Amino acid sequence: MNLGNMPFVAAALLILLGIYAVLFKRNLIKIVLGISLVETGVNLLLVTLGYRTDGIAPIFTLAPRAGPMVLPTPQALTLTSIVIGLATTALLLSFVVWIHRHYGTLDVRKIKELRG
Amino acid sequence: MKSGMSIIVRTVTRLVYGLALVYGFYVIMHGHLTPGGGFQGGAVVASAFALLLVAFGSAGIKGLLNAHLLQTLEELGALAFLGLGFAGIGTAFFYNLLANTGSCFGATVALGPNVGPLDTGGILPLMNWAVGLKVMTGIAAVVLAMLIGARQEEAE
Amino acid sequence: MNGITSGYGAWNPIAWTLLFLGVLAVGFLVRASGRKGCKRGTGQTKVFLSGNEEPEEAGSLHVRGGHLYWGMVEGLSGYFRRVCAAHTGVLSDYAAWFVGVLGLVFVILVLGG
Amino acid sequence: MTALMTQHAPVLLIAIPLLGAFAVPILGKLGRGARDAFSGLIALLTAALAGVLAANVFGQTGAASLYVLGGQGFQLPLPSGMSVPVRIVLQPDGMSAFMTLITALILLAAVLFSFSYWRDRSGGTLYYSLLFLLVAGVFGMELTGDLFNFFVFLEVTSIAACGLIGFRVWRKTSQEAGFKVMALYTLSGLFVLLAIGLLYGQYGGLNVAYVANALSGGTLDLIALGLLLAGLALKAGAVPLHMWAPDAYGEAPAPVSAVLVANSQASLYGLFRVLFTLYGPAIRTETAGWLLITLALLTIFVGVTMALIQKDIKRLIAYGAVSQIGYMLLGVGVGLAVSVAKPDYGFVAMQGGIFHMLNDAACIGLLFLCSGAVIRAAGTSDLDRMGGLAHSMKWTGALFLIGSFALAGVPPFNGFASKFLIYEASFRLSPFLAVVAILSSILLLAVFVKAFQAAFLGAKPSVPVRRTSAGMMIPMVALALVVVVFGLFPGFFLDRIVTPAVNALWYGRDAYIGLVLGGG
Repeated sequence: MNLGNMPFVAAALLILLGIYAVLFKRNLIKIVLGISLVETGVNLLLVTLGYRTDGIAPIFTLAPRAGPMVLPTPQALTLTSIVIGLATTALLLSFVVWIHRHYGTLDVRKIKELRG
Repeated sequence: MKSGMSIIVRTVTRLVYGLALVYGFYVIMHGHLTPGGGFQGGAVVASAFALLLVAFGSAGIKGLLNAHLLQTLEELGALAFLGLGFAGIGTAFFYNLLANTGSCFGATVALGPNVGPLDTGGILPLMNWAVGLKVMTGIAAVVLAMLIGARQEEAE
Repeated sequence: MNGITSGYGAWNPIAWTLLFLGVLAVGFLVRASGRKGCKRGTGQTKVFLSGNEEPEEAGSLHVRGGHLYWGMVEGLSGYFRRVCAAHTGVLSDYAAWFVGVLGLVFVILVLGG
Repeated sequence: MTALMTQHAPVLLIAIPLLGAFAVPILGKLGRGARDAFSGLIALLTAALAGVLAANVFGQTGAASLYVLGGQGFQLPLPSGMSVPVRIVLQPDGMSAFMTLITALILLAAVLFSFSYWRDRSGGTLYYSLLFLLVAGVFGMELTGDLFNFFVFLEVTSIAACGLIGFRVWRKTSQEAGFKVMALYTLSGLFVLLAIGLLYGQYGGLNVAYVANALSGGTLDLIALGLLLAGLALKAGAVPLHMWAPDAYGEAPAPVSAVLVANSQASLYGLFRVLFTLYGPAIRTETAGWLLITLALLTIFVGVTMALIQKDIKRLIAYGAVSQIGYMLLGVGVGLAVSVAKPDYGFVAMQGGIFHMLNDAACIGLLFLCSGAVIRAAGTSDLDRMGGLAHSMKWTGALFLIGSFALAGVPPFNGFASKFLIYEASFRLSPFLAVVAILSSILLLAVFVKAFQAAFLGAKPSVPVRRTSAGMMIPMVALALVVVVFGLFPGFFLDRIVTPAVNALWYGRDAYIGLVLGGG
């Protein structure tokens, strides 16, 4: 097995683990963690896409040598996606705080006043 | 929780938080040259704020920074960013008005590996500052709000 | 100008509205030609409730929203029971639907080109 | 000023609502009057910009144009001469301009309605700020020509929408709805990002035109298409991914529910853009088209039947809105399924589906605003506990009736005009489709007869009701006028704005790509 593919395998595993947590965990905070895991997996995939063998960091300042650099675009994407992830996670967690205050539980199967 | 945490934590916090602030501002300032920028630097600054909040409790910080002030500063940061976008509208939105003009942050960037003069980038450093202001106050407001929420939870 | 055609049929709202108004006018003409001998305040203008007495309190005559289409919902109860059972209100189930549909779409797209 | 607006209309459409979102909290400190006046100004300016953009685009029969952010003289190449499309571009064409018109119409109605609706409630400042943020995101989705920016704007709308659903933290159910909707939105957004990552990994570009040109239709492309399709279908609210929609529409304040419909339609727009412009002939369109048709039939039927048994007026309208998404999917799905042979009825189906987006936004917006007035008057949203509102709210009742008739496709209102095209064209593909569509329309009429009967008819309520104020009446009447005028003169609007929008999707792929890459 080519070790260069390991980051892709890790990304897929992270995404699958995250989906597992969202589907089968009952605690709301664990569900939020699952969503974060999916996000981490996608971010890992994006960063990996920009990797080039023997590339250096795409910074001209104090670059060790002139040569191939890794692509900066996926890194910018990942950064943006992390920022968005921060905002969504913060929003989800504040919903969790208020749900706990109103419902007195964090069990996803008991929070179903809206249905049908 | 009101009086903060143990004396060890408080002493370490006193030593570290200034360093964290300086590092955060460094990251914002060099955003157009090195990895980092407004968001990352702002997050570091906000982490210094969170450190203070955790170590000393809200009593030690509330007079200094309150949600109202943080919110206003956040809006100002966002407006500054948007304003910098509007500044270039004579050509196109977000047009880099100052780059290579020789004025503020207007030095020409040399091609190839170089030491990275700070005086380059045009409106990019200014945007970094705007974003940095927005992010440091925004995250601080979130931390403050969540801590107050947790405090109320404990009190109940 | 105001009409549309689908290449199969045509729809002209102005003509339709004029026709509708014309039919409405004919309806009123028919109604106007009826007998004028209606006596107010007698049994002729009383509400007829299948021979039942008119209840004193008028408000109880209003059929509440939940009672409407009772027969239809009852007739289709097998369908409604299944559909409502799918709307559990649990987030995990909704996410499961999403993942399931995703899988199905993968299969259909990859097999069907 | 006019020239500036014409030239920069695409970016100003995003920047002006953003300005509103950031400046409203500061103006809110000056007092309610300043805040409301500023919000109205921003909404008016946005509507004017959408009008300018539409006049511009439709003046050129819907051809795409390019706006390069930060570019000198709108040149795509970088100053260094590099010409791979890495710049951030906005690429409005007929379809985008059509969508911005819808969004601007709904925004204007919602903001006007909010002035009186929000008069005696707290939290107004946060509300306007989030509303403008949401609309900025929606405009961004509709105008961008860049895959990653599409994702960013998608997430902006998600966050702002869920903020609007859940900002009334004292309401138990609104917190529940906010959490569920946010979790599903985030999940779907992440799958969209995953698809964009897969496309980037293969083709090394994020520009829609660039990727569309390079797309080969391999297995990985199909997987990316599946992710995009499912993710965007969830945000659009297609059955069986619709479960969040009634929660969201039902728990948000009434004017926000109307804007949330515009948000769903923006996702639908994204779906159409992906299928027609990004993928187009690179995949077998029959498969994707029939997939859309299947989703559409499910959406139409399940949406209507679920609406029939609702006891809450806003959830009832919400399920009605879900079923209308199905009609748009049906029209465009029929068009997509036959988009290789391009028979005439395919084009007619597309016209019907796209025209229905505008009609649906106007009717559903009107109905949600009416429901806001009804809830305010009755003090409850439970249909079982209201009645007799027509005694004191005749005009609201009449407007509600107009909205319901139009939504159910009763002639001569606008819903019939677009549904007529959908019925006729889908009948040509398969009579079964038209039968389901017509049957569901009849059921939808029954649904709204129920809502009207429960809310407005019956004996006069014993407690005095709060009448609809003039400030709330104006946007409702304006939307009703749109409904009636579009119903009476469908041919005019079909030729002027719908056909260019359909052309942009149906024929415009090569021009869209050629605009960025040069040549054709």
